[in-house]
Amino acid sequence: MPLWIQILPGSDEPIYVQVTEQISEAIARGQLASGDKLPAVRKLASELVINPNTVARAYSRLEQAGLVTTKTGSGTFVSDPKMRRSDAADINMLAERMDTLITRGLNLGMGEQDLIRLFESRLTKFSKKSNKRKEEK
Amino acid sequence: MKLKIKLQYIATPAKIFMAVLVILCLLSILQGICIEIERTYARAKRLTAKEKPEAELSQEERRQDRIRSSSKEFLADGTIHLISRLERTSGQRNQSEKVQIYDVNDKLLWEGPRDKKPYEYLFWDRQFQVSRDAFTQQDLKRTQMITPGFSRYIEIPVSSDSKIEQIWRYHPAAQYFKGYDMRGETIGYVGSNGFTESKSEVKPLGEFRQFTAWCPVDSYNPILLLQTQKSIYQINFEKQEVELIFESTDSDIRRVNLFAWIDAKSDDKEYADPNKYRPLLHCET
Amino acid sequence: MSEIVLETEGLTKYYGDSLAVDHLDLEIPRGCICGFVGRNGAGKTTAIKLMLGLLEPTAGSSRLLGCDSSALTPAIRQRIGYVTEGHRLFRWMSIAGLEKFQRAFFPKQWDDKFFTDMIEYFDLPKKKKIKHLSNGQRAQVSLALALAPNPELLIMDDPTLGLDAAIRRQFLEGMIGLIMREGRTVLFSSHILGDVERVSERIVVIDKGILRAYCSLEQFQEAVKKVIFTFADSVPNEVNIDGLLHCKRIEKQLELTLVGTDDEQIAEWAMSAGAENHTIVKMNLEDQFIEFTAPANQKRLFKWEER
Amino acid sequence: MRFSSLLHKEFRECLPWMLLAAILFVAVTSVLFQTETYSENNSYRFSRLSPGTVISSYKITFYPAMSETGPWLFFLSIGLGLALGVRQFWIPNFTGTWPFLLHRSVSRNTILAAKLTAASIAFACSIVPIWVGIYWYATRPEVFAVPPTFRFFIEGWIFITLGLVTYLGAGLSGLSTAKWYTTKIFGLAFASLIIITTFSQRSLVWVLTLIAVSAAILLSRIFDTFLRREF
Repeated sequence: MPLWIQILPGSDEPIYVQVTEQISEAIARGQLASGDKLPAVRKLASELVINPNTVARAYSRLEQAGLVTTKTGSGTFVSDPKMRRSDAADINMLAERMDTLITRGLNLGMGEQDLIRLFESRLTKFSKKSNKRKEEK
Repeated sequence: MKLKIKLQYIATPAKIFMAVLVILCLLSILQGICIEIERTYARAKRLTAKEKPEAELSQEERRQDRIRSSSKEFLADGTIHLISRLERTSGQRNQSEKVQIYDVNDKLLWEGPRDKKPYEYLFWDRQFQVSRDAFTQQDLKRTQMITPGFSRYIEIPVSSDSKIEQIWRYHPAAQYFKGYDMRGETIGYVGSNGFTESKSEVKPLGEFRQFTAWCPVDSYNPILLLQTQKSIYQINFEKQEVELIFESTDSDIRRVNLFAWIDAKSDDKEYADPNKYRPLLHCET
Repeated sequence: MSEIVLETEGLTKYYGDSLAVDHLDLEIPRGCICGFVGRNGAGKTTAIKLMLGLLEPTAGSSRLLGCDSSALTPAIRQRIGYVTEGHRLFRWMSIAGLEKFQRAFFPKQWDDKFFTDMIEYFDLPKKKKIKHLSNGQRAQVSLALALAPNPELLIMDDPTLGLDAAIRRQFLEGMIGLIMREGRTVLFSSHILGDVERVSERIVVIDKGILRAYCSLEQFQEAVKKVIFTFADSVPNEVNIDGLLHCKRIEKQLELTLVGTDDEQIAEWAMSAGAENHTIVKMNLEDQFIEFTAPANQKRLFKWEER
Repeated sequence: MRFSSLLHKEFRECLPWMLLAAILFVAVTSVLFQTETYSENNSYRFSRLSPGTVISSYKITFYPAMSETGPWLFFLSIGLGLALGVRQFWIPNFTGTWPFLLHRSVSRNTILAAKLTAASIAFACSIVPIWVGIYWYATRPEVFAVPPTFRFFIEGWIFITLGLVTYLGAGLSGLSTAKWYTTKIFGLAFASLIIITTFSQRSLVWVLTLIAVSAAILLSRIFDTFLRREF
């Protein structure tokens, strides 16, 4: 089972955010390649024991972010990365998020090099998995 | 929902009725308790009051008291005598107790035991009291009351020397007697037309007023004197005889007094012989 | 906006002098799971009993599937499932007996296979008597009985109270399973906010008989938030901001719990109050609920109409 | 279908009490039959009159044969009535099964009617046939010297109907949500009032009318309370 989503009720994040983030992470990690079909809303809902509307909301968020596309009648698919639009605002937000991480790292007493190394090692994790899946295919 | 609305027209009065009835009942119980407490209290008070020594009476007061408590009797010519008891004994009037007889001018005429008095007084009707042993309409009603052990029946057993052989049961609604032997078989009916074998022939005795039953001295079997609205029957179950001994043609019988020989036999053995003695019947219409 | 299946209008219930439900106004559309939350004694059970016509409202009215609650016809009742508080079933009946009893009242809709499968899935022997079942098993039977007739509207009164996580999950699965069918609606009251968060789309918050919030879960989660303001010198004595629930002063910091106040308003207020900076802290549903229904925060109603 | 399902449920709840009453009644009456019919010629009940006496009324008035069953019939019937009333209208308050029962696809009338029918059946299947049997046995020839009359039979029926009145009274008390010292006792108090009134009455017609009227009053109250009652 390629998709493994864990729901944590009682966390600060609403459930649809949890679903959205976990799916986007899976896409980023390459667990879901472009063209892969996401589980149907109802199926995922009953698997996760959450409201189908929550799943639908998460899917629409993903669609808004351009990560998935819905083809009427056949389902929701992971979209081609090239097709994903990346507007300035999104990139700006990403930068802001990075800022907080860098702040933390610096507070922990890490140097610039340490941070870059850490970033690279994390990044390889994503690309390796992505490559692996591609090879398998 | 319609039922709910319709129902309230019955249920609301029913509720009020129930509430009123229950509250009244509770009140009456409460009242009964209060009265009983009051009575007990009053009795206790009376008892303590009685303990007080009786006040000494003056001569005149004692005389007045005697006149007041004496019985007033009439001679045949209308003269009134006042008879007062010498000793104040409680209870029934004793024939041998000492009495004083005065005239209206308070002059002592005679003194001695009551049964030896030299005067013959007029008898009064009130002495013909209804026999205590008579079975009246009231008694009959009482037997028909519903109790946890059911209502009762009037059943007159007829027995030989050793054991009961027949039972005659009075049926108040049908106004006749029905006889059974000891195996539960019907042996006949008793109505105004005497003993009959079948139910269709029996005629009702009439509306029950009272009866008196007695066993002659040599028999276990009762003779029944039954008074209805207009007639008096004498029924002998052993001999299976019904005798109409009196019938009032126009007015209802108001009162019947029987002087059964039980009253006499204590005094005189001679009366106890049923051949010589017949009960005295006093009948008022 | 879809059809309204459950509607209450100024629903009020007094028990003698004490107010149990105060002017409850609800409109639950078809096809959603609605979580009904409130603290103990908030009036959830009373409200549910009023909706089902088991209690007579002091004022106001409620309608289920378009039929007045106080006059629910047998035909309407047949379309409504009800799981009673504490799963009180006839103790002397066996599961099979109870099945037979319940089935008689839903002659057309009763899903025999569903019930049998469910009882088998729960591993309950059908011949066992209710009085010999544990709390959880009784709840499972109760759930199966309520779901097997495939009700259009399922009302459950605190169905997961005192049950373990596994059985609670079964209840949630049951609800999800039901809601997947076309046009089914669920209203369930619960103390466990995790469950509510998981399955419900809408949330009704009731406190001391008063409706405090009725909106989608997401809106509620977004609306209740905590903001920490830091001041240079001293914290202002008076806090005057819309939707204030709770206010806490810690030295130079001011911690406000707000509801329905948007970020711009917060920023404006921070400016006007002279705060150095402010951080918006996310809260989980449980904290939000606790803050929201804290005794000090008796505010009338926060309701967000669906736009 | 729905009614019979309700009826089945109610009847099953009444069954233990019904059986208990029936078994007790059978046991008691069989013992009584043994002792009552033991005497050789059935004359034990009649005191032989002695010669030379005037017969006073107490010497010739008798309770009918099998009169010892009377108190048993009465108390069993009252007991059964109480038990059924409590079972049907009080116990659900404690076990909390009212909401489950009431959320049926039938009207409340039907639910109540099922309860009342079940109780009537419980009476009709336990005490009534035994009573009919006793009467049938007692009126058979050669069992008792003087077989009981039809009145005796009707009086037994009065005791049975008093049991039903008690059932209704207990039911009404059980349904009432009032406090004990207010109107809650009225159902039971009214029933006991009727029982007290019945005894020491003479006319069977009057007593039966009284019972019928009081039963109708209680019935209307029960229906009214049940339809309005909040559960």
